[in-house]
Amino acid sequence: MAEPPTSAGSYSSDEMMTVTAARCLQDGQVCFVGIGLPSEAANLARLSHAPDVVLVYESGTIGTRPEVLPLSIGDGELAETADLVVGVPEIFAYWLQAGRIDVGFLSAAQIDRFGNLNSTVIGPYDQPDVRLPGGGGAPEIAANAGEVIVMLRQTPRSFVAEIDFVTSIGFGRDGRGRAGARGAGPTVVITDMGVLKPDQVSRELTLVAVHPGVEVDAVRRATGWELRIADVVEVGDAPTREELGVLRDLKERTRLAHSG
Amino acid sequence: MAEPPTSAGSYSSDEMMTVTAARCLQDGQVCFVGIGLPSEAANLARLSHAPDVVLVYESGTIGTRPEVLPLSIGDGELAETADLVVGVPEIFAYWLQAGRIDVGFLSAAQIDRFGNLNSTVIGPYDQPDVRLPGGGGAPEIAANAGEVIVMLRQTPRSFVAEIDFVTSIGFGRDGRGRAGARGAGPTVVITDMGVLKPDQVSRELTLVAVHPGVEVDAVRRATGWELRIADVVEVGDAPTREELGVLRDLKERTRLAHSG
Amino acid sequence: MAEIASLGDVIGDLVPDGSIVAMEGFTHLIPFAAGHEMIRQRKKDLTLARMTPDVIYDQMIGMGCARKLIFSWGGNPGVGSLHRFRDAVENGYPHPLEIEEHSHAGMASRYAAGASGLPFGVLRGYAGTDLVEHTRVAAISCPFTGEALVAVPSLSPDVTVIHAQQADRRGNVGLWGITGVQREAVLAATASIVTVEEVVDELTAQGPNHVVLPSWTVTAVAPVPGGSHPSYSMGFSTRDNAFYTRWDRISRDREVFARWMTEFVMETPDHASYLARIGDEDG
Amino acid sequence: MAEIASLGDVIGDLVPDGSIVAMEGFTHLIPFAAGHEMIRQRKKDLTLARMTPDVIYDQMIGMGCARKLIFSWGGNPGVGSLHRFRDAVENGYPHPLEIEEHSHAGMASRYAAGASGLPFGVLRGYAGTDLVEHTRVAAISCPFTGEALVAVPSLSPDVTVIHAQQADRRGNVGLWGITGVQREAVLAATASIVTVEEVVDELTAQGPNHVVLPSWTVTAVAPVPGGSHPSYSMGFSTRDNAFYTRWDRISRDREVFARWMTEFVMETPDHASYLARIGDEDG
Repeated sequence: MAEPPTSAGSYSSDEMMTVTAARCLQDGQVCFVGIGLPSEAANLARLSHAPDVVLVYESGTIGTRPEVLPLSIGDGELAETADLVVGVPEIFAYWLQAGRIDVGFLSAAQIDRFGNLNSTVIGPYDQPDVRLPGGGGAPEIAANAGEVIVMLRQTPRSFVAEIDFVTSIGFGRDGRGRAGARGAGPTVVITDMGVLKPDQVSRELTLVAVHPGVEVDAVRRATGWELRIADVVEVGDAPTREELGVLRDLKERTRLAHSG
Repeated sequence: MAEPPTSAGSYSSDEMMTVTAARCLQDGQVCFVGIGLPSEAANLARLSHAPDVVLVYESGTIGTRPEVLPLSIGDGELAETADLVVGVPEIFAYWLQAGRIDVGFLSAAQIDRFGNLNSTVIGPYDQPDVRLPGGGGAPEIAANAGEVIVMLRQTPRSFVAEIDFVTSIGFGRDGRGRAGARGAGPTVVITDMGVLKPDQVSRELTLVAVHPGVEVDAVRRATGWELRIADVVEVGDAPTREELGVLRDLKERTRLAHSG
Repeated sequence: MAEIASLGDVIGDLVPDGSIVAMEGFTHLIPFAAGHEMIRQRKKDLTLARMTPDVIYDQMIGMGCARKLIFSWGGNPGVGSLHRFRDAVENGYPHPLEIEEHSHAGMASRYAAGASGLPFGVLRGYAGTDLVEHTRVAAISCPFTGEALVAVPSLSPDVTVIHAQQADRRGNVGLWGITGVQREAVLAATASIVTVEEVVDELTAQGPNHVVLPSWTVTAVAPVPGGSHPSYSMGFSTRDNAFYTRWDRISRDREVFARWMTEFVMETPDHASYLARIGDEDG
Repeated sequence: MAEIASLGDVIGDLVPDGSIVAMEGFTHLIPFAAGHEMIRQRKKDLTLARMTPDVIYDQMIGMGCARKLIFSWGGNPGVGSLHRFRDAVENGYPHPLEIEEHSHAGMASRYAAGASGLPFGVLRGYAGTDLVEHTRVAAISCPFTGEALVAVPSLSPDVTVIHAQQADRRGNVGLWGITGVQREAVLAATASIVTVEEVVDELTAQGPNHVVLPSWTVTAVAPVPGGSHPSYSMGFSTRDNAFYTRWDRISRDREVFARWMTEFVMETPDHASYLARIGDEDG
């Protein structure tokens, strides 16, 4: 998955996304993780500054400590290294719905300015141009996790003014509310260009930081609406040597474990 | 618990009750069992004519084969010899409520002519003369088991015209219905004097058999209402030597296991 | 993360007077030591929830710890009545006891709803029973089929107390055998206390139905070997059936009861000395 | 009591055309062999229920077995799209596919309600999603607090098919590791089929989360070693991740797909010969 190094230096934009997300996790937090970048970020956090972060996967594995990254949500590695394994009805009822998850990670095909996510269809639901996989665990993660961290590469096709379908609620199409959902919703959106956070009042996603070497205008051009920019846009810290080392070791172990 | 032998011969009336109840169980039936005579009867059936009867106890033990009778619903013996052990919410939701139980055994302090049972209070609920233990699993066993076998010693104080409290439904105080309960309700009431069954039409309990040496008039006198008598009252078969042997061995094993 | 501390400190810190307390354990793993410690600390005005009050709540009710009881079966298993419970309900001694009574299925559904973060549970229950007029249930109908069912309110105690076989040094808890409604009662509660037979490096199932409660779902763990007596802990002890039979005589008379509680609980500083005195009596 | 029989006979007897079929297994223990046998027997008009359709339903949909799909996530895990599923939904090929879509939490609640003998389940779900306008959910309010929640209809398949590690000779089934929603799917169904890696004298847990299904809750058991390939069976096989990647290319093109299904499924008499051909290709 690693991309060629960017102008920003000897790390990929995916690595910058992953490191930025990992830094958002605090030690001891209970984290509902999906496959891909979220899994990389959560395990990077666990292997660096947050050794006691509790990783929960929707396959029913709680407190898992995989040596290598799972390729699927249900890899044996997750069960073998878990504090406990429970059934899927229980993971959603007793653990997610009950409010035991501090942080949920989500991605999607489309996001709008109020952090609503679409992973269901492009085009009309009954006559889709592209049928996407659908919500899976996302609608209830968005509703019931204490807060949600969104990880999504930023392009005009993914950051759109109007998403075709609300799979998972952010602050609602009009930004007016969470439709009764208990969690705080998306508190941060991490892209390959920077970091967006909802405005305290309007809830509209606002660019608060860019990754090293990324121009604010470039982020604006990669956004399908008139992007709101913070008065002060910070520049994120590049990945440290230690962060890159842990992440790359993890991915190399994973490559070796899953090759052949 | 064994009583002195009755005039009917060298077995006690409790033994006759237990043997009569055991004979009601067919091989392969799934049976929800309580402590005491029901547990003796169900295990006698399992150790004699119904080796594949499945015994379920409300403590969550399913398919148990105890070597000795449990003294409490949660004896370790039940867990050690079970096909599986589940939590209490599950035993009531996935197993009893789902309709997986063919036969439930119940007893009570009082029964009325329509097979409704009281195990809650004697006297008014808020100012009871005698506060009984209460329903426990009985209300849902009465409602959701395929059929219910009632075991209860017959006296004018236990067989009453009006029970003080309906803990578990039979056919309703007026005999008109089961209040939406799915199971067939009480199909047989086994006492220390004989066997009663609900009339096909009126649902009123009717004496269909007496134990050897018991007079119909004696049963009538032991009943707190004008007892309905079948046109032909059969005389139950006395326990066979084999039935008594299995039952007494079981109780002797139990005595030895729990003494000292 | 659960802290590992002494039973006395834990009960002192986490069980203020007036709390809604659930102490679960279905015949097996009943947390007697924790109940005795609440009696020693003279806890008052507790709302006690438990499917089967058993001897543990008979003792706490008789000693005046309870204002209210939430339960579904109040007997001495295999023996008969709970005399202190009956004396409170029938005669208001040592003081009146408010009761909220359910069926087992209803109680289990209430805890499961609490553990699931739902305000109510649904069941096929209470059909045709007079309980309906005396407890907290409501009719509910299926929005798809119109079928009539019963709803019960979720039960979320201030603190749930259980006894388990093992905890590891990080405070993860393991129990096995008959585990009743303990997992739901812990997950439904605001705080939870687990007394354990032993603290080990690694949790190891030594029987069927291994239930694990992660450290972060438990507030405090207190090592109390034999903490379930006269109940039992599969793999560590057997049920003291003789005690349950003896309790019928002890609890029948107010004075005999009071003397027994003084001798075996109030005058024993901790559970180890309680067990020592019980042992002397048995021997 | 479950009968132990051949997969071919069991699928022939218990899965008539038009059935509502649930084949569960959450990444782990997916009953591929049973799916292939349904394809070989040219089953038609099936309503296929499964939380994660995965490659198994992509194959069955592409081969025209399905009239309707009930699901919550329709992708190729870690790879991308299910192209046969997409072709059916986007282009009606090989014929139109009706879909009923839920969230994972909703599907799990539906199976759990079915297993519990309830007509509906309640959850905090579907909040603010457009799914509500396109699927079967209903608003329900708590009769005690008035809180607004969501109800989903119970899901009770005509037949549920799962793959497990073990059965004993009496037909009791044991599985462990990630067990997903299989227990609920079996207990919710009218009939159930379990393919197993091995038949043993005694069930023995060889991993966490041991789930046992008593023989009398299972209709038929069919021994099919390797029956979960390209999924895996903890303790017996590992996931064939390369196959899942390869499937993206195979399934993208209608002709390539048809040829692959002919060669590996239609022309192999049973699962053993399927595995042999897959092995040759891998080697």
